[in-house]
Amino acid sequence: MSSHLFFLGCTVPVRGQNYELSARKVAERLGIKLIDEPDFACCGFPVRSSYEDTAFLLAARNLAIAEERGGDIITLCSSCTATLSEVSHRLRTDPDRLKWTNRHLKEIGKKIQHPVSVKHFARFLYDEIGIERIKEKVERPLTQLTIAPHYGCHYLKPSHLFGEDPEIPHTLDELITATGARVVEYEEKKLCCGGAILGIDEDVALTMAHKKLTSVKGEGADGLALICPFCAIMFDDLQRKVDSKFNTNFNLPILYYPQLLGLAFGIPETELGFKFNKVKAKGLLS
Amino acid sequence: MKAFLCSCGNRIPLPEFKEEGVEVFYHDALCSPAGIEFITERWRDDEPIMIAGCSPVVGERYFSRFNPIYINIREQGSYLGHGQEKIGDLIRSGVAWLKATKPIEKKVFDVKSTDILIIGSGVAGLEAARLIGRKAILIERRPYLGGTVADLDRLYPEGTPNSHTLMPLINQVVSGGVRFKPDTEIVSIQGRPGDYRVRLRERKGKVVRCDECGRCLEVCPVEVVDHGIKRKAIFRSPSFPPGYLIDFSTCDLCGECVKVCPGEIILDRSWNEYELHCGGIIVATGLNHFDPVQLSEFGYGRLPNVYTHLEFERKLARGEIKPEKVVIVHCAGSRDERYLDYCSGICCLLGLKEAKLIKDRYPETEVYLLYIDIRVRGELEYLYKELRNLGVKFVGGRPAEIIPKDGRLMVKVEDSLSSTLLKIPADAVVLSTGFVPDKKIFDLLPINLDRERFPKAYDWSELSVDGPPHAILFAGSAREPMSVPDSILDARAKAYRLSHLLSLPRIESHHPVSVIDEERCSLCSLCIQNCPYGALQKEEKVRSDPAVCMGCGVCVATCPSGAANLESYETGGLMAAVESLTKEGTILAFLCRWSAYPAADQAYPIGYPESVRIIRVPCSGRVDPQLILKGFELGARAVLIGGCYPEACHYHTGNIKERRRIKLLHALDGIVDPRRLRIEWIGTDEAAKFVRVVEELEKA
Amino acid sequence: MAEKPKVGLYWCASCGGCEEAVVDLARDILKVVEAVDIIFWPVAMDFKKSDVEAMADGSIAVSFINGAVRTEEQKEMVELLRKKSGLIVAFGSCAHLGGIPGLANFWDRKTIFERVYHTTPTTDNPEKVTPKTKTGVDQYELTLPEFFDTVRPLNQVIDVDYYLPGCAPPPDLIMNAVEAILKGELPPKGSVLAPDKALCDSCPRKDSKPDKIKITEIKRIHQVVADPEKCFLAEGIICLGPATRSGCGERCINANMPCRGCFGPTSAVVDQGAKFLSGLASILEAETIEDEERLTNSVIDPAGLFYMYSLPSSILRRRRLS
Amino acid sequence: MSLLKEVLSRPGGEEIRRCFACSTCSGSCPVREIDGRFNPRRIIRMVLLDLKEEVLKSDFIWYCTTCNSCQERCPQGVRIYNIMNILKNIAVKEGIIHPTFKAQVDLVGRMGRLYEVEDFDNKKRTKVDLPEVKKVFPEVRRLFDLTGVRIDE
Repeated sequence: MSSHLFFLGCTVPVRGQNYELSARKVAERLGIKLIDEPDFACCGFPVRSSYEDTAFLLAARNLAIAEERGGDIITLCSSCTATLSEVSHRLRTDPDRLKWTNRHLKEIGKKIQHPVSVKHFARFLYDEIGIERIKEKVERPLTQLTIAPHYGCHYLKPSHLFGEDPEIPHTLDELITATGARVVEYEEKKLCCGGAILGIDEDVALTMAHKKLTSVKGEGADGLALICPFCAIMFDDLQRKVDSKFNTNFNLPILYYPQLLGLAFGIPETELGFKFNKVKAKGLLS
Repeated sequence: MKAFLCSCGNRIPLPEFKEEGVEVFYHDALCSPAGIEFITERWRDDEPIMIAGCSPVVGERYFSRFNPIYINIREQGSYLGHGQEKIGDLIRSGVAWLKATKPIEKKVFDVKSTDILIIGSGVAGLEAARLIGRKAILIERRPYLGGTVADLDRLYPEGTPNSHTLMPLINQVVSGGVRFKPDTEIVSIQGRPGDYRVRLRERKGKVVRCDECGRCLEVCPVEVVDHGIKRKAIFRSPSFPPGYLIDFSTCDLCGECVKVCPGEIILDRSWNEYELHCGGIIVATGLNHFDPVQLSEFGYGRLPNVYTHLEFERKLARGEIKPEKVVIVHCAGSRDERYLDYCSGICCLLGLKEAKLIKDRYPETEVYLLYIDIRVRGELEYLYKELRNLGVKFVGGRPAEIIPKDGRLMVKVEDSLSSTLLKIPADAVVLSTGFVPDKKIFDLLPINLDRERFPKAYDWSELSVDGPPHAILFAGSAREPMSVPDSILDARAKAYRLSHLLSLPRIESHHPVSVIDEERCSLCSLCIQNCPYGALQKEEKVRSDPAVCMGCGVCVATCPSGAANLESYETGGLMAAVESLTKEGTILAFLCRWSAYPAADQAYPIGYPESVRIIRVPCSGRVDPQLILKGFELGARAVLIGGCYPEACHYHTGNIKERRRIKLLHALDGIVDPRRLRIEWIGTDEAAKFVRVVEELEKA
Repeated sequence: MAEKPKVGLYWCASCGGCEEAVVDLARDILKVVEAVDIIFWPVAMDFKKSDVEAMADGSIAVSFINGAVRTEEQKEMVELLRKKSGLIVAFGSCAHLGGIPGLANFWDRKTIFERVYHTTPTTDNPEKVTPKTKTGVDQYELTLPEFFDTVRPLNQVIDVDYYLPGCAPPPDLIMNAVEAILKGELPPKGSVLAPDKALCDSCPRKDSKPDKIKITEIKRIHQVVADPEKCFLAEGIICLGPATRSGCGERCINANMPCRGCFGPTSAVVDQGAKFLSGLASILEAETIEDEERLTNSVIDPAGLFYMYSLPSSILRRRRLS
Repeated sequence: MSLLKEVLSRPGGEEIRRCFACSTCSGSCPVREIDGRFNPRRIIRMVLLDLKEEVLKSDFIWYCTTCNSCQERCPQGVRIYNIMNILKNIAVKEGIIHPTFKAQVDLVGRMGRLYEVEDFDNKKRTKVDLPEVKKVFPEVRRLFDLTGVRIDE
């Protein structure tokens, strides 16, 4: 098995330390060795809308670094996952684009020969560790909890890269079930968080978040489990803002899946970064 | 060897022509009764002859039975004002060709069996069997007759109960002496028109004697859902034979039914295999329903109350559902790159029919019909209008998704016409799914149907009228999705065609076909997939079946070892023609007889350079690159291949194959100048295009 | 003891592999030597041109000539041998078809000299010296045979009786030919002394060939690990087997290399390259015209590939040089 | 160049002409559900009709959340998500860029990150036993230069 390089992206190290902390803890419990790579920079996603080629090279640069280190990439952020996966796929299937890329990468002393594979942490857990092995490690099943899964968009789409039907996603559902928690179905399960247009039109973005939160709350969920820092910003960081705009009081804890899993593993909540969660999850933890 | 030169009423200045070993005859009107008599008197059966005179486009009407080599010295000579020298060259090329050719063999296939096998007992198969009567052998995969129609409630557009059509058909078939074999499948088919050997297998198990007491039904433990309707593995026949029947695909052979049956039941899932001899085959296997489970955003198979149209119709008829609000979704799977990239043709009408069935039974039920385009033709438009008047809500859009909500379904769709997003709550969603062909039968037929689609008539040879007659014909929805009336009409045509064909003692044809020299063939097989008719088959040797070959010659141009040839268009003959026509500066044009050649025929009022020399080929795909390179070697300024437009090739894809050859020739970088070797699509009436192209080549 | 038939062997423009092929007869060569008298074989024994000139016309029973004709000297020698020999056998691909040296016909003498004597990176020739047929050195005149503009197979220079194909001809075909000549059981003049079916007929992989071959992507032999059991074409690797005469013993195929056509076409084919091109074009499987373009363009150096051994004997016109 | 031609010439834009306006995309779009001005079907139709000004100058091309629902469901394989990106790229090329995107580009260009990492952040990380992260990546800046993208300081 090749080594796993840990790709944090831009948002996680600054605004998703709870995600990072809990993921590292959970990985440790499961015996997954995540290697830090300080040279990984932005995946390219934020530039894609404006300068596709530049964004492509940004992604390629990260892939080149991983190739040089001889590892594959494990990501936390779903946008990073999709961006890096798309670029890796294109480089594997389009020799012209590969040539073009290498021509540019040469200028920064880098090169791609065999684009590395990229996997989201949650998909890695599902595919490589497996639900059964995860269940074996559960020490404190969260049977009291009812959790709504939020997959987000880039974890599932483009689906040809990930192989999971985005119309009936199931991996996160199963991962949550493995912790002993009950999964709740809700109408807006597939709805996007709106994060990508937060800076374009906050009203629309918050309306989307509101819709999601309403739907989740309506099914009586104790919390929402997710796997992308962008989505967390929308639902956790901005929940107060949603509340004030729509005159609601959701008070819905938003948990990164590794936090949930960490709890089930019996890891103390202090080690799982719960203090960084904006909506306090006190009620859940007792 | 004989050459007939015609002056066309002294409109063609015939040169004095002599050639060793060739008898030359002059005439001034070979197409007159006297002229035809003139040839007949001098023509020995099957002897190759040359006729020089008018264009074969004209001449073929009179001289087809002689199968001559035509040399056109009128439209390509005197009409253009081109001189004696060119006319002389043309005649010389014809004679050189004649010398290199062999007589066309006359093909005779004895009709060894006049029985007609009909595969499938839907309305098309039944109608064909009804007309053919005692000569018909009707096989059916299921244990009862009727095909798809037996599963339906009503027929569109009038909403007639299916029994109106099915019962009289079955009555006449059964009483008319048709041999009917239920629970039977095809294993293999071999042979040719008038003489097919078909291996069949028949299920050994069956209900031998049934009193219709129904006791078996009570004890059968196996429950099956058959297109939305629950039944047991043993069930009451919806058509014929009557009584109770066993569905062996689900029966678990527990034997409970045998214990209670006062009659006789044999429980045996195994097959009895045997051979059958017949002269012709009608494929009436109908259609398969596209399985919409794949369309996961529509939730079929996952959400309750999402049905296919067939399931819905059956449940509605039996009163199992009484919805207050129904959404009918068109193009479920059809016109979708991911699934069926074609229009299934009849599903619009099926969707409309379902709407009508609902409105007939429950006028208060609210019906939404979601469509991309409504495709109904002819007078059936009235149904569409009637449904609008009945208050069906037509929404111009395809749903984004169907999700469960508040115990019902919710269909999310944008009506593109009003740009409104609708979220329609519904008790039932009906998917008007598309249809897929029964590919299994394609693989068993000795013809090439190398695709996932229905075998439209023009996809292979059924429509061709210039080749040998075909005796494997598709009828009804096996050919393309068809309504019941259309299926019946189609079946009639096919039944009459085959009955007539097999009423002859033998089938004769004398058109040129491909011949494989078995001594030379290395079994490299490159030719096989090029034949759109499946005439080439590899067993011990590669053989071309003269009863199937249409004579395009694509295999001949393909064969890398020179083992394939086409009667009267042998490589030797064409090469000889190239050699006698090509000089320094010649524009050599190989023109397809169906399009570019007739186009050139009409170009004389415009006129074109005398350097243009035309060789007529059956298909542009017959043009062997050796002929092209030979032309260049002999000093041709340019070579033109004229073919039919893509999709319009008389032999399906001969022109495309040729285009690929030309592309590879162009890729011989610096050796073949792309400006001097062109392949052009020239339609039958595009004389002006032909002239433009040759003039460009003249300047190239 | 009756006089043994006289046999000559000569080498024109070729690599020497054909001479090697004679040696490859191994023990069988003793049989040959026993049956015939080798009176001319410059590569192995010391003969002079004058020895041949001294012979009576037609006194050599058979001359085996390998290599294409590229220079004036070769032309003179083969013409001389023609005069002195009863039978001429073109031995090997180069004499038969032009062979690998024949690929030079994509260029002409001027271009070749320019490249070889002036522009190759390792050439240091500031005075731009190129070979001349006559060079004056002091009072002497040195001569070189003329280097022709065009490489020709043997039958474009002299009348050839038989052809032994192959690069190089395999020992069994050579022995068959020798035995046939000794017994006087020869096929019609002009025959190629090998089976007249294409290689697929005897290919050890023929059972793996599907009835319908479709190529959606052309692969080159260095890009893939070719399945040692499977028909090359079925794998998308270009193999000239369908357009090439059999009889070679499938040496390349057994070494997991596709056929490159050294045995030339069957007797029913005029132009091996054109025929292979045609066959290949018809098994390309492209859905769209772009696909078709991509596929046809993905054949690297098609002229050099399809005509690797047969360019001088093909009907392909020479590259037009600007 | 015409807008349609430009879209067709870019990877992901080739299939735009397959659109038969079935509205699967607009029914699937979460933004369109909230603000009807953003409608992928309409935008695609407008591109097909080559309404360059109307498309590029409209606010709504910036509204795509890149959720990809439309593209996954499109029955004709039109790559709507890619097309929306192409349109934004073309707009940028024409000198029209949304300030938010501009700010993101400048940040990533300068730092190699979407969020500036201060010493404070790294301290905060070490406090909870997380490794420090790099603050600036000059290589990224170089890639911007190589592709001719100007960064405002």
